Amino acid sequence: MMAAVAARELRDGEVVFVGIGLPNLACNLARATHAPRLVLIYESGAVGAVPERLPVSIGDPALVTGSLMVCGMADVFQLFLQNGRIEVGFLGGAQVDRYGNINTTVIGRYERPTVRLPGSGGAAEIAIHARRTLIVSKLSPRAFPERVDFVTSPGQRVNGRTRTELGLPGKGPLKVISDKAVLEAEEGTGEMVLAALYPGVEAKDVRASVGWELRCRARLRRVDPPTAVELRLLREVLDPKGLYLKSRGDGRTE
Amino acid sequence: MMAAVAARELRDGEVVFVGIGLPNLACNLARATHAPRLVLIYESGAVGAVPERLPVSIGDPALVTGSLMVCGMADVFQLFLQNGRIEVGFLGGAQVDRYGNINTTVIGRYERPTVRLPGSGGAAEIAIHARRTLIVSKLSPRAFPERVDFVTSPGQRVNGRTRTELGLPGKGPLKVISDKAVLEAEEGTGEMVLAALYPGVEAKDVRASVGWELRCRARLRRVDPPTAVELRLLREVLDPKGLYLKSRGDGRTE
Amino acid sequence: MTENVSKVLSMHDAIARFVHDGDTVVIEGFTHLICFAAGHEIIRQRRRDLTLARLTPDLIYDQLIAAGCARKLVFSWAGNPGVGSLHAFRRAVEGKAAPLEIEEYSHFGMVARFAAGAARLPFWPLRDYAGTDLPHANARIKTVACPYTGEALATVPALNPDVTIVHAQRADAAGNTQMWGLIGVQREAAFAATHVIVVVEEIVAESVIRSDPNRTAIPAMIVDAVVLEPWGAHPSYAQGFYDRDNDFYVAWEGISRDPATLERYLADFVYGVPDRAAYLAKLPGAQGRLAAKQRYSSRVNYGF
Amino acid sequence: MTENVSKVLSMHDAIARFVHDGDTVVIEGFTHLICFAAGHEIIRQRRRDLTLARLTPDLIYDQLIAAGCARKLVFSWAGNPGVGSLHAFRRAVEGKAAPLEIEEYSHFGMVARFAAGAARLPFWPLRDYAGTDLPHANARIKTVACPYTGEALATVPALNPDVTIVHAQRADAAGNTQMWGLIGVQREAAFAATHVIVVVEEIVAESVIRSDPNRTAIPAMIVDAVVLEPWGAHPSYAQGFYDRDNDFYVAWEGISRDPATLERYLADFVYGVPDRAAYLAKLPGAQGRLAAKQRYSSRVNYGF
Repeated sequence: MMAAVAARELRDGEVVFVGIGLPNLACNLARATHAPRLVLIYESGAVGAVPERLPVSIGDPALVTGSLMVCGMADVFQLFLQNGRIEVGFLGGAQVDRYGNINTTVIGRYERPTVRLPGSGGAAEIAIHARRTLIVSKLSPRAFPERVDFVTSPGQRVNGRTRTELGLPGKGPLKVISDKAVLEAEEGTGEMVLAALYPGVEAKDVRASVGWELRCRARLRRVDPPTAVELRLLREVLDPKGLYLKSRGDGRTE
Repeated sequence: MMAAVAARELRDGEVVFVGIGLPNLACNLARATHAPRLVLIYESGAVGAVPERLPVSIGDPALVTGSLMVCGMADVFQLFLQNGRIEVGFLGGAQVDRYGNINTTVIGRYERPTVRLPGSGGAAEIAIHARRTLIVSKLSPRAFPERVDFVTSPGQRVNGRTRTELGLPGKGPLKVISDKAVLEAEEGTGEMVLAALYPGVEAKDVRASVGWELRCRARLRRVDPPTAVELRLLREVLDPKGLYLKSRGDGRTE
Repeated sequence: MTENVSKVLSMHDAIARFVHDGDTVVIEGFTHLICFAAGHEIIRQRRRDLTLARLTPDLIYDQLIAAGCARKLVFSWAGNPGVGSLHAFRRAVEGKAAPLEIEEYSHFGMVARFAAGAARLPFWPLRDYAGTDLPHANARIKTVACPYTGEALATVPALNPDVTIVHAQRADAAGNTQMWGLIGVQREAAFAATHVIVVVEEIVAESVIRSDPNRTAIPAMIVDAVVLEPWGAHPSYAQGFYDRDNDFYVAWEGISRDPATLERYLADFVYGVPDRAAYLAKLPGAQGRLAAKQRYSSRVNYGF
Repeated sequence: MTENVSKVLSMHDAIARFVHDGDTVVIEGFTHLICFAAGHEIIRQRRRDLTLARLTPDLIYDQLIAAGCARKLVFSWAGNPGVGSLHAFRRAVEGKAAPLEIEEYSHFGMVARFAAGAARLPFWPLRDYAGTDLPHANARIKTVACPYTGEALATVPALNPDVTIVHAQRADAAGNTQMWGLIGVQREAAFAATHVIVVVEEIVAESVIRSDPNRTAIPAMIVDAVVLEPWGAHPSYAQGFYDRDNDFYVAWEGISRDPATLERYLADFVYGVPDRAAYLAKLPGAQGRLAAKQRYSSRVNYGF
């Protein structure tokens, strides 16, 4: 479901900075349906990959063989990301807060964390430079606190300062695609608000899974369930082994 | 003669940033005699070239075919020159002054020159970063003024400031290899002084061809004439058409 | 997966659509892959007030200057490689012809300007210019203090052309471009530009590009037009296709020295021909004389 | 023309000569071409107090940390790609094992540190870190004011390792090195280092290198030692030679979770073997399972 909803967010011909897991699946689903001309770029330097197998890491050799271009990482970050060529970036993380700030660094104090997470990788740069980002993450009060323990990737507002005030080029996280609903960044406040519910989910279920007083859009949308085509592609073609369809889908960076 | 003297300045295995004309000839002569392991780098990005014909420009395709490496010019200047990998650089110019400052930019005022010369190309960077440079130029009062009209490539002292004071990494021009004699930068003062005379040349001839009060080393050396081997290689093998043996040899940069 | 839409245009249409009066135009290529065909089309379409930028103006910018297309020149070495002067340039700068504004750097400075433009940074730091008179001649060469060591480093401002024209050996119809031999600053100049025109010796199937992705220098996503123009770099050259026409570079000394002779050259070989094919038809024997011999690379395996 | 002197050494001798206690050591390679063989030899030779730097510590640095070789880690993403955690690293940082000093950046920050080191500049500017907590966690992330626009840009300091170890597909005996597939920051890391060890799948004739000079990533002049070590990157991979051993990456979760199991792994596969050949002998079937299929690049012509 998350993969199908994420796929629908992508427009044909867009340049997407993609990671492994659900984002990769979503991109391939989009390519197989409405966006055949999507251009996938991996932080590892592969551009226009056509993997013959489901890549298990963003450095998978299958992303290189038959790709359109392979470049060094200085080029990935300077000539593509900082250059402003990336239209969509996918992000995920252990914690996502009210303003879409993401923490993939530590749970607890940085100096002596209770849980040490992998860190930024390229997430900070994607959050700063991609023209827009989509956060893909399952809802839970622990995963969606009022405030993250550490801001690895800036969202719509950090310590009260907007992206414009911070001088961040990209629009930041416009949507959170979760397992229950879609949240959207509210114009002006930049606060993540409930925008659309998945079939069979009620607003209260979503509120109960978020660590802050979640507000709702005036008119709540209902997300269409995955079509038969989407389901067949996902289950039979794109991820027959179910490698990612049950994953947390935040394997964004290597 | 100039080519032979320049060739003798090169040690086996050195990395030389070389231009077209006499410097190129000198390097090939050195490789054919005492320095077979000389590594030639051209500003155009060719490393370890083995040209099948005498290159007419530093961008000659013959410098690419069969070379060890071809890189972009950002690499040439950042990874090789600024990185400090170049041991010897050749320079030439319309004007060379008392301290080895070189002008390849303008004769007269910059805003309204009487003669507009090509400009720096990579000369300024070679003069600044090569561990040592060799100036190859024919002597004449006009070509060797007390002070150049424009400092394109800094020598041992600019407006009284030493290279150390200016923060220049390389040792700068240690020798001027001319058509009559070899001048050397005097330790301490950095002034170019007469160090060695070619066969049949007297100190007064050299003084008469230099625009400042040329001083002499306490003990003047005599340069050995080109050996039969050197002459044969130059005339029959390296430059049979005499393309460069009569040139000004300041085609250093493209 | 690809932008498999064709961006193939004729040279006429590519220049007409992407090069406008007053633009900052870059035709790069260091000795190698200099797109004379594009320069000639710009002259034919009588563009005016252009700011022309490249490291070595070479004969192509000397021709654009002579044709009155240029208002300003940004450069680092203005000569005829291995021959002598660019006389149209010299006449303008020495006050013997219509004036030309100049902005001058060293090669490293120009390379750094393109690098900053390609990375979309406002400046680039380099260890350069101390002791030279270039900063006195060009106020845009400044310094910055290192936040760690405190030392002063030189800086140059980013260069972001309105359009960069890159000549290359091959590309697919969408603009995924591969080049080899001397590559100069072609990649940086392309990534720094608002619009990119790629001119190639041959348009190949996407599968050829995909067989060697590390060879791809410019991705389709930054390319606006792909022009097929065999021999489009003559008298410059294309490694593996044709040699440099050194005789013409030598001849330019005589042609450019006298304004009338230069005018006649432009009348015959630029204004007087509709396109590159007609230009080549006026050079009988050139292709036979300059065609490249075969020296193929060894292959590599991309399998897993 | 070349430095045609051979620099070929055994892995044992290369590590013994160029890696010393207290050194800053970089074994780079982004997923691809990670030289596990060199890491294992460093463990066998019991180097201590090393500062280990790379973007993704990966299993190889988790092993070096577990073996007690590391004093400090400089990194930007410390996880087991697609699997989970690096448990030796986590135990050290979470206070459950001998402490490990860390210096943390994002990928772009680490890339920029190597770029500055390779260009021998003291810093590199980048548009990054605004709004993130990384500068609070790492005081070496600073800002500089653009001399042209006045805007504040982030900076990172140069990283210049004592030794960088690069794994590649092929090199000649002098060290002219060619690689393809994902190249990460291997070139920058090599040019930034005082000493460079190149480890290759095959040593080829100089003529192979010369047949495709644009493919050369690292020139002999910056290389100190060339080590021939087929399968030296396993369980990482070498495009065109062997696939990544994803099963082992998955297995590492179990191995590294329990210190005793990890110790046993090191005893069996690192301390327990004299060299790479013996290591491979303990992995029957791996080579057959992972050997690469053939997908050759199209050739290009370098003639003129």
